[in-house]
Amino acid sequence: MKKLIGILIIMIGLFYIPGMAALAEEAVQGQAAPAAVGTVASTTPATPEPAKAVTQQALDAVKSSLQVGIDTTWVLFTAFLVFFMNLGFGMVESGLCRAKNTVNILAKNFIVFAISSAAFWMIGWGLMFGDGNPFVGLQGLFFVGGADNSPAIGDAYKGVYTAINWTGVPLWAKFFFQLVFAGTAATIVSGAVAERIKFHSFIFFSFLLVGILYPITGHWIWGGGFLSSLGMFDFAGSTVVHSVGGWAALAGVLLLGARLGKYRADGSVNPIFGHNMSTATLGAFVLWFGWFGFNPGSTMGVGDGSAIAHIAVTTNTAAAMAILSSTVTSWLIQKKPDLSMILNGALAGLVAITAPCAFVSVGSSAMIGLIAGVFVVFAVMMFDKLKIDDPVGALSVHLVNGIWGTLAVGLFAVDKITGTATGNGLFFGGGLKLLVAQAAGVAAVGAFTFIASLVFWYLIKQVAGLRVSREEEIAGLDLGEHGSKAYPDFQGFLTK
Amino acid sequence: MKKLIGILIIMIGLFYIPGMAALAEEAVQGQAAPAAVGTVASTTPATPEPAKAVTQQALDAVKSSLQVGIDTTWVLFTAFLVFFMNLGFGMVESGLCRAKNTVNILAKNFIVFAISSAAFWMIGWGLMFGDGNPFVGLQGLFFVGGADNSPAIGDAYKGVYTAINWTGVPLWAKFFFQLVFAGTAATIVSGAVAERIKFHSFIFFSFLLVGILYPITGHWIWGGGFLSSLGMFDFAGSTVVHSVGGWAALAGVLLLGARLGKYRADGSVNPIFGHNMSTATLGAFVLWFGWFGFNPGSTMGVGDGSAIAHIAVTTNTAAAMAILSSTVTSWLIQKKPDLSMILNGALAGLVAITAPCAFVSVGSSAMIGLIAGVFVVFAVMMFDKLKIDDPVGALSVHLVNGIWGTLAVGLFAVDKITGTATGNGLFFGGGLKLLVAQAAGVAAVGAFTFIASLVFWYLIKQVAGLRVSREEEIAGLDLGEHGSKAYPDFQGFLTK
Amino acid sequence: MKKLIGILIIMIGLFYIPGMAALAEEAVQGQAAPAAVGTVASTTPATPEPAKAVTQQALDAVKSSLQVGIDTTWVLFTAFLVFFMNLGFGMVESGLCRAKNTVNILAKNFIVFAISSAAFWMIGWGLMFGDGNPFVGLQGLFFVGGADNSPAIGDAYKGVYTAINWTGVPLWAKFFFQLVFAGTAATIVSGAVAERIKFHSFIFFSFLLVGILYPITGHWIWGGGFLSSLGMFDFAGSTVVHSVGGWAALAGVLLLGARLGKYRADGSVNPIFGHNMSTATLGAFVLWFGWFGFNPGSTMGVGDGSAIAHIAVTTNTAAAMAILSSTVTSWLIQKKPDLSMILNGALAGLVAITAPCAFVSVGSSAMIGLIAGVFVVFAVMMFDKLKIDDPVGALSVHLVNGIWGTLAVGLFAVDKITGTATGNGLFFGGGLKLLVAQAAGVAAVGAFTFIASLVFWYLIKQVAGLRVSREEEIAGLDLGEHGSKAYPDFQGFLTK
Amino acid sequence: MKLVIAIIQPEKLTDVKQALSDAKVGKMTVSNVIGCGSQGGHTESYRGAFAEVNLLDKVRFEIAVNDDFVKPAVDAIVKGARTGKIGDGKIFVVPLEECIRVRTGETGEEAIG
Amino acid sequence: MKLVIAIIQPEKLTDVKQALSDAKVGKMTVSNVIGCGSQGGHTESYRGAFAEVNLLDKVRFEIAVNDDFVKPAVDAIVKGARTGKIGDGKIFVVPLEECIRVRTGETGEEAIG
Amino acid sequence: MKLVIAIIQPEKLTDVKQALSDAKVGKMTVSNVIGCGSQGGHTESYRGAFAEVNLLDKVRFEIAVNDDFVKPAVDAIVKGARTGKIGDGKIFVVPLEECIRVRTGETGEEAIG
Ligand SMILES: Nc1ncnc2c1ncn2[C@@H]1O[C@H](COP(=O)(O)OP(=O)(O)O)[C@@H](O)[C@H]1O
Ligand SMILES: Nc1ncnc2c1ncn2[C@@H]1O[C@H](COP(=O)(O)OP(=O)(O)O)[C@@H](O)[C@H]1O
Ligand SMILES: Nc1ncnc2c1ncn2[C@@H]1O[C@H](COP(=O)(O)OP(=O)(O)O)[C@@H](O)[C@H]1O
Repeated sequence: MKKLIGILIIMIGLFYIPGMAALAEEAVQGQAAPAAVGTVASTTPATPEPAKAVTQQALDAVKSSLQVGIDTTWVLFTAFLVFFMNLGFGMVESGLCRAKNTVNILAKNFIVFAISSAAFWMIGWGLMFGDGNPFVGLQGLFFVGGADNSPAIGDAYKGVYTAINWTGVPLWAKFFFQLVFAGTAATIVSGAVAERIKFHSFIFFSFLLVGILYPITGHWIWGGGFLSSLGMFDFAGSTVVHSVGGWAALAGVLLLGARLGKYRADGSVNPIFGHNMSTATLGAFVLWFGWFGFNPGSTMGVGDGSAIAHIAVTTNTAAAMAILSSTVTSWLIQKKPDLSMILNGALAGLVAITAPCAFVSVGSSAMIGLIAGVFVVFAVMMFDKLKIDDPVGALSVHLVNGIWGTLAVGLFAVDKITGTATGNGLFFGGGLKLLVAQAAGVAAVGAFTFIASLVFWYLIKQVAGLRVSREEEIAGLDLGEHGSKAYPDFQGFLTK
Repeated sequence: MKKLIGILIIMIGLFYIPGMAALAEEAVQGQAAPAAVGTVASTTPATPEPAKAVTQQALDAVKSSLQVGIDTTWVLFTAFLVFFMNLGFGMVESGLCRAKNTVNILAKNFIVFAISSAAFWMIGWGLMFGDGNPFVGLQGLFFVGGADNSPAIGDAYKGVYTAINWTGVPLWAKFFFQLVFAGTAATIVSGAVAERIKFHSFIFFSFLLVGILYPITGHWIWGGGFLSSLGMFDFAGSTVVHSVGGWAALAGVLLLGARLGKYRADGSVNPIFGHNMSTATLGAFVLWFGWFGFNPGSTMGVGDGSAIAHIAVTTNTAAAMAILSSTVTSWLIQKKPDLSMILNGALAGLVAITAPCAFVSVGSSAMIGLIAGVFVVFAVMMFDKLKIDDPVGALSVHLVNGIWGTLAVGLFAVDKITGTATGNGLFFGGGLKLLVAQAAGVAAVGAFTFIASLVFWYLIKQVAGLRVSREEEIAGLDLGEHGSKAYPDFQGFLTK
Repeated sequence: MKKLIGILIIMIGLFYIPGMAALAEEAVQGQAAPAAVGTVASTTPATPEPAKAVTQQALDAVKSSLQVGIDTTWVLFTAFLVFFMNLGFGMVESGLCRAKNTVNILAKNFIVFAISSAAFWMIGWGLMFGDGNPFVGLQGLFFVGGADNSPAIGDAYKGVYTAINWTGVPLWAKFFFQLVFAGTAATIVSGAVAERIKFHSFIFFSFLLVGILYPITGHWIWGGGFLSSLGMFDFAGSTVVHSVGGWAALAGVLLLGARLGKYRADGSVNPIFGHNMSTATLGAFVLWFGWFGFNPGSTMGVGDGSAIAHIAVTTNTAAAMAILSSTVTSWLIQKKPDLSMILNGALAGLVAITAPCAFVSVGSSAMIGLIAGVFVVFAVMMFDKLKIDDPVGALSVHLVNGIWGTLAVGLFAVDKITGTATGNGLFFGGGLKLLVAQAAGVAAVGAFTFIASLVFWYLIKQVAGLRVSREEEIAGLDLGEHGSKAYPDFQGFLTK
Repeated sequence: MKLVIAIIQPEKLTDVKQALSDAKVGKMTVSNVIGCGSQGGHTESYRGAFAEVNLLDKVRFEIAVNDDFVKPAVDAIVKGARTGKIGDGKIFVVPLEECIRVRTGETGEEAIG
Repeated sequence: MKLVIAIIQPEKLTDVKQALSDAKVGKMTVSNVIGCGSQGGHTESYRGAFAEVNLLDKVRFEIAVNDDFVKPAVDAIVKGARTGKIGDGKIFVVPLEECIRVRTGETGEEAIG
Repeated sequence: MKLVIAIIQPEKLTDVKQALSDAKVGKMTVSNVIGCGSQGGHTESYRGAFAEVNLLDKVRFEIAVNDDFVKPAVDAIVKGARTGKIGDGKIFVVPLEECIRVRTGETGEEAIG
């Protein structure tokens, strides 16, 4: 019952506030209204007029209106792909855990995007993109309720979300695109703490992560905060999204401890096999697919197409190379190529190329991927040795390679390769300048997120508890937390 | 053998008619041909001419040609997403049923879109969108074979599908988009009648539903029929698609009766657990993903992007809130949060926001979703109590929340919030006018579809039988209807 | 160890060459740079100027720049869908095989796109699209490293990939779109050789197929080679992709022999049931979904939307009709409708419509699909009878229907139905001309690919071996090749 | 003491369990088996090929009882499992020499119940 | 009457069933088990960690026979299951005191077949 | 010779196996079963309806031993499986008349180990 009270408090808030929000929104919409012409009418050709010369302004108007349409299409399309990554995470994480905890992991991964949607709408977006100081947004905080006249851009923009006025799409398109990114950070945590965390404690943390922690560091880099002023570049979020999720997960794992049976009496690692490699592989494919939204979509516009095409290729190349290198590494170490390592390898390559995808050549993306695939295999074994028990490799994928990808910008960047003036990285004659800025970003975000997460996890532990009982863990969280099994028609191996 | 004869009759029809259709189509295409320039040539820049001023007409032509391209891209992209919902339905429905009926459910859900494609092409599209009277389309009935000069719109349109001339995309794009919607209605039925219906009887009904029933009520609302004249609004089909599927399913369930073992001797409900929560959850994610085609795509055009972005956010917000409220409701009632209820909650929110997504604010969408999530949990238990055995919650999701969503337009609508002049709903000072029109639509469509479905189901029962034998139901429909099992390599619990 | 050496050699190559490639690419990019404006700035409206008349050239520039954006969006979107087909293949193939070989099949299908990405980037693209002679590309061979000024088209194009200069999208978009097609050919092989091939031998062959074999025949048809000069048409690759995969698979299957236990002592076929019809069905849905990228995307541009809409409908209609006819055929032959045959039926229809989708009417597409669905059922049984053991029906789907689809162009084509001047097919008064060209293409590609594949498979057999040991095959390749099981928590039927 | 082993139709599990419980036999061990007897099999088909399956799904009970409970247990099983159709199953009675309760170390008749 | 219990290699199921049928033993109950004997195990690996697995997949037969069928049954099982390699399995013969056919209530030797 | 049958808690499998091995009993056959005894069940819930489940997951050992190994084997099982909580399980000892090694055809005491 106690845990329900917490849930209920959130729910009452949810029930209460939307009423006000509805009104608040009308104001916003009102402001934007002149631009909002009906879709129905939108393709009506103007009634034929007598042949008259067209002014440059008229042409620009046509161009920019079409451009907004194209860009919104692109932003929404790629946002949907990123949303779909929730399925990927759900399948990878549940597939790599045991059958007896499957309902629980699925439930966590299903509800987490709902939590994220609530938290980011209520407060997260405002903290991240609201005009404010270098550390946090202060205007338009609640319910995406600030003044805004998107899709106007540049000087024409008059609103409180200036940091994201570089993309000429409507406000809700911006919000939705950023929301699906915020949601990703939370799903990362889910996997690392799996098979032992209480359901409601995970929910509480997710709300805090997406509502508060993620937007704050996000503001530093994408919201016009101090790291962007410092010249740090993170194109699609190796740090903003992946490392943040990784640090938050690490804090949780440290407080939770390893799963029962993960270590033998002699301290050696007892492998706890994933229960469903079909769904795990499915999930990895879905994530790879979704990443074509994550990275190319982060342009938030189509432009002349060259940037998005370039990014699609760097993204894919890094993933492919990381698969090859993780396969070989695992083959050499384990004597046989381990599918779970290959899947992690793909994700490692994708995380690593997330920051640099728009700033490096295709050749460099291959290098970045190759290295990521090696890193992830060794990282998995290292965390195991350190008794940091991460059932699905979330830390090795998102934290380790989030850092690697962010630093890789400082090594491989080529100025303006798709238009952004990053300056060159170390390997292309740009010296250490960029690399240092990248490292500063890694350190600042890491320190803040890890410490703040530790505090939040600790508070939740005191209030609601973190870990299920020994009996529940043995019987499986599905029965304990949800009262039903994932595969009741099948005979399990009862010792699993 | 007997059932094969029925199938064969359909098939012979299929083999015979396409020949004629091929010709019929040439005519149509012929008419549209002048506009149909080759893709290959489509991006050729005009050969440089001496600098000459451009007329407004020339600009309009460029604009409208590009606009048609953008809009067609959008319509096809979203239609593909809606098509993909077939996977979602297949996985949710099979996952929530027993292992021994999995092949059967999968086969039903796989073939049903093929049946829909045939039925809607042959006759459904014409009945729905052909010019006719307020109750049914009468022109261009067969094989999408009427005169048409899409993408011309407004007064420029000269053809027999006037009701859908508001969108400036080619005829086949319109057809394909509407087809994937029609297909959805049929898949809804599949889940409710699962685990006991004969395979061929389901096929027959699906053909009738998509070929005849769905298009008739669809005509009333989207085909320029009497309900649209009445001022009823159903943006993406809470009623047109979801309630219709729900009513048709209800009629079938009533004639079929409950599954063996669903009720204990004392009348209490014996839970029949779903066999695969991984695939069920996968399915729910896919449906959520597909709904971003369903709702935003129903603009059938991109416009200035603001409407589609708004709809994406209302759609997602309703889903998220319904997840939260169904989780809490199920937690309170069952003591533990039930994943199957959470999944149903998401779908309930999505169904509920389908009608109002373009007509309400984001705040209102949150309210609509929150309520939908509560409704669905109580509805599941209510139907169970009434001995209306719906294995997957299709009635609670699509019928109950299809009605709720349609009525919600009458409560929460804000005039022209994305451009459509709906007038305001009850809660926004618009009085009862809109609500009454919505209720009239709910009642008219419900009465017609339920009664006509009863008649069709009854006829099928007389001719081909509805329910498999007791022995087959115990052994599973997989062996009985298809001769093979879904998971032959696994040891099942034999009592399931 | 020995096999690792082979892998390592490839890997060292991979590590070494990207460094050079990075530089090589800069050159390419440099050349294209003037066109590559930053995405960020791309939607900035020009600063207001005094009203001045606009020249035709300015209008053309606006139009073509927007068009490139739209087209690139379309090409990437559809390419992502085609990429996603990798998931579909992985699920269909693993689902139709036994549980004990699941990890192996998943690993093959996961790694194969990585291999393809490497091979097609390193050499395949150049062989296929580089300017050269009618048999093979000779310029810009390595790492997509040739001169290129895409998206310029027609006479404006100055580069070494002339054969694909008809589409006005950036080079990397062209490359990525073609890459996902190349990858498809390799996944086809995976299914046919499943449950007995050594993991590393499959990897070697995939590299050779995508790096060398596929591009050569691809050059003949899509790279400006002798078959295109002959007037052969293969819109989206019934031959280029599917037959090629099929021929390569056939060669492998012949060298491998049938799986243990596939034939009874009396020579009759012992059915080896697929272990997971849920994932197999999921895979078929994903492939159907992905085909909406495969076929409509092969326009590589949006044009006025009419071609892509038409192709979407022909594609879907063929799939739907093939499902219906394969269902009926299997129902008549096996007495009960076999889900695995229905799934194969859908894929057969899709493969068959791949070549003709843009050249035939919707009515004709229905005929093509109906016939494909019958063909596939008989083909499965025929190959079984011939002791050509293809666990998943890859030959029946891709080879048989790849041929059928290619020939169908010669029967059903209607000149310029979506803009391409194919001339009419036999049934539409065009005589035998087109049909003969199509048959020539089928024969030439088939002969080359089959023989070259036999040679490659044979060499691999000599060097690395093809088939796992009897013991490993009985215990399952999951343990033998990968050291872990796909579903360790479930009790299998040990005799499977 | 005897060990009563019974093979029954899967759908009769609940009925047999109820009948045993009515006969005051409340402890038992159950497992899934496949069995072949006079009951005919069925044909499965896949991709145009057919297989005769005559190892059918059954449920196996294993019940240790004191001698005076053998008859009640057997009768209860028969009561719960009989439909009169082929395939109803078999009951086997095997001598049981010793029984030990792990928790307490009790042995013999005490340990059984 | 005896209860013959046999543990064999899974891939020999069909052969043993055939051999039994040739010996006119047509009724049996089969289940999946895992077993450990002189046969060595194998190593499984996952994410860089290793596990020794020595409970290997086996199939278990349970066959009630009249006394004169014990030897034919045992011989048939040996015939069907023997490969000569370690892991071929074991056969156990346990006394069977009673056998009841659920369908008819027949007991003893009548009920067995 | 005896056939020792033991029903234990699943999570004790490894411990029991270790204890048996310490007692020099290295051959055994194991299977998954569900069992019902004095241990209470639990409630499962689904879509607003509830079910009492009292057939709980257990693991079953089947070990053929020579007479002098009966006590060591039983003691080892008790040692490995006992937690002192309800549900620890039972051990049954059944007479074993014959044992045959399939591979060699050896019988009796030789064949057991
Ligand atoms: N002699 C036997 N030994 C082992 N199991 C048997 C024996 N006879 C029957 N069974 C088991 O009982 C089940 C039912 O037997 P069956 O002969 O079909 O029924 P009935 O006795 O009603 O004719 C079989 O499937 C098998 O599992
Ligand atoms: N004493 C025993 N008790 C129970 N099961 C046994 C015994 N001995 C062997 N088995 C079963 O027989 C299987 C094969 O035994 P194993 O010793 O490997 O073969 P072999 O007798 O040919 O050396 C084992 O895996 C186990 O399941
Ligand atoms: N008389 C019996 N016959 C068959 N199996 C039994 C018997 N008694 C106990 N078992 C098995 O042993 C398991 C544990 O028994 P239980 O009575 O719960 O433990 P305890 O003996 O510690 O009270 C049961 O679940 C059941 O599988």
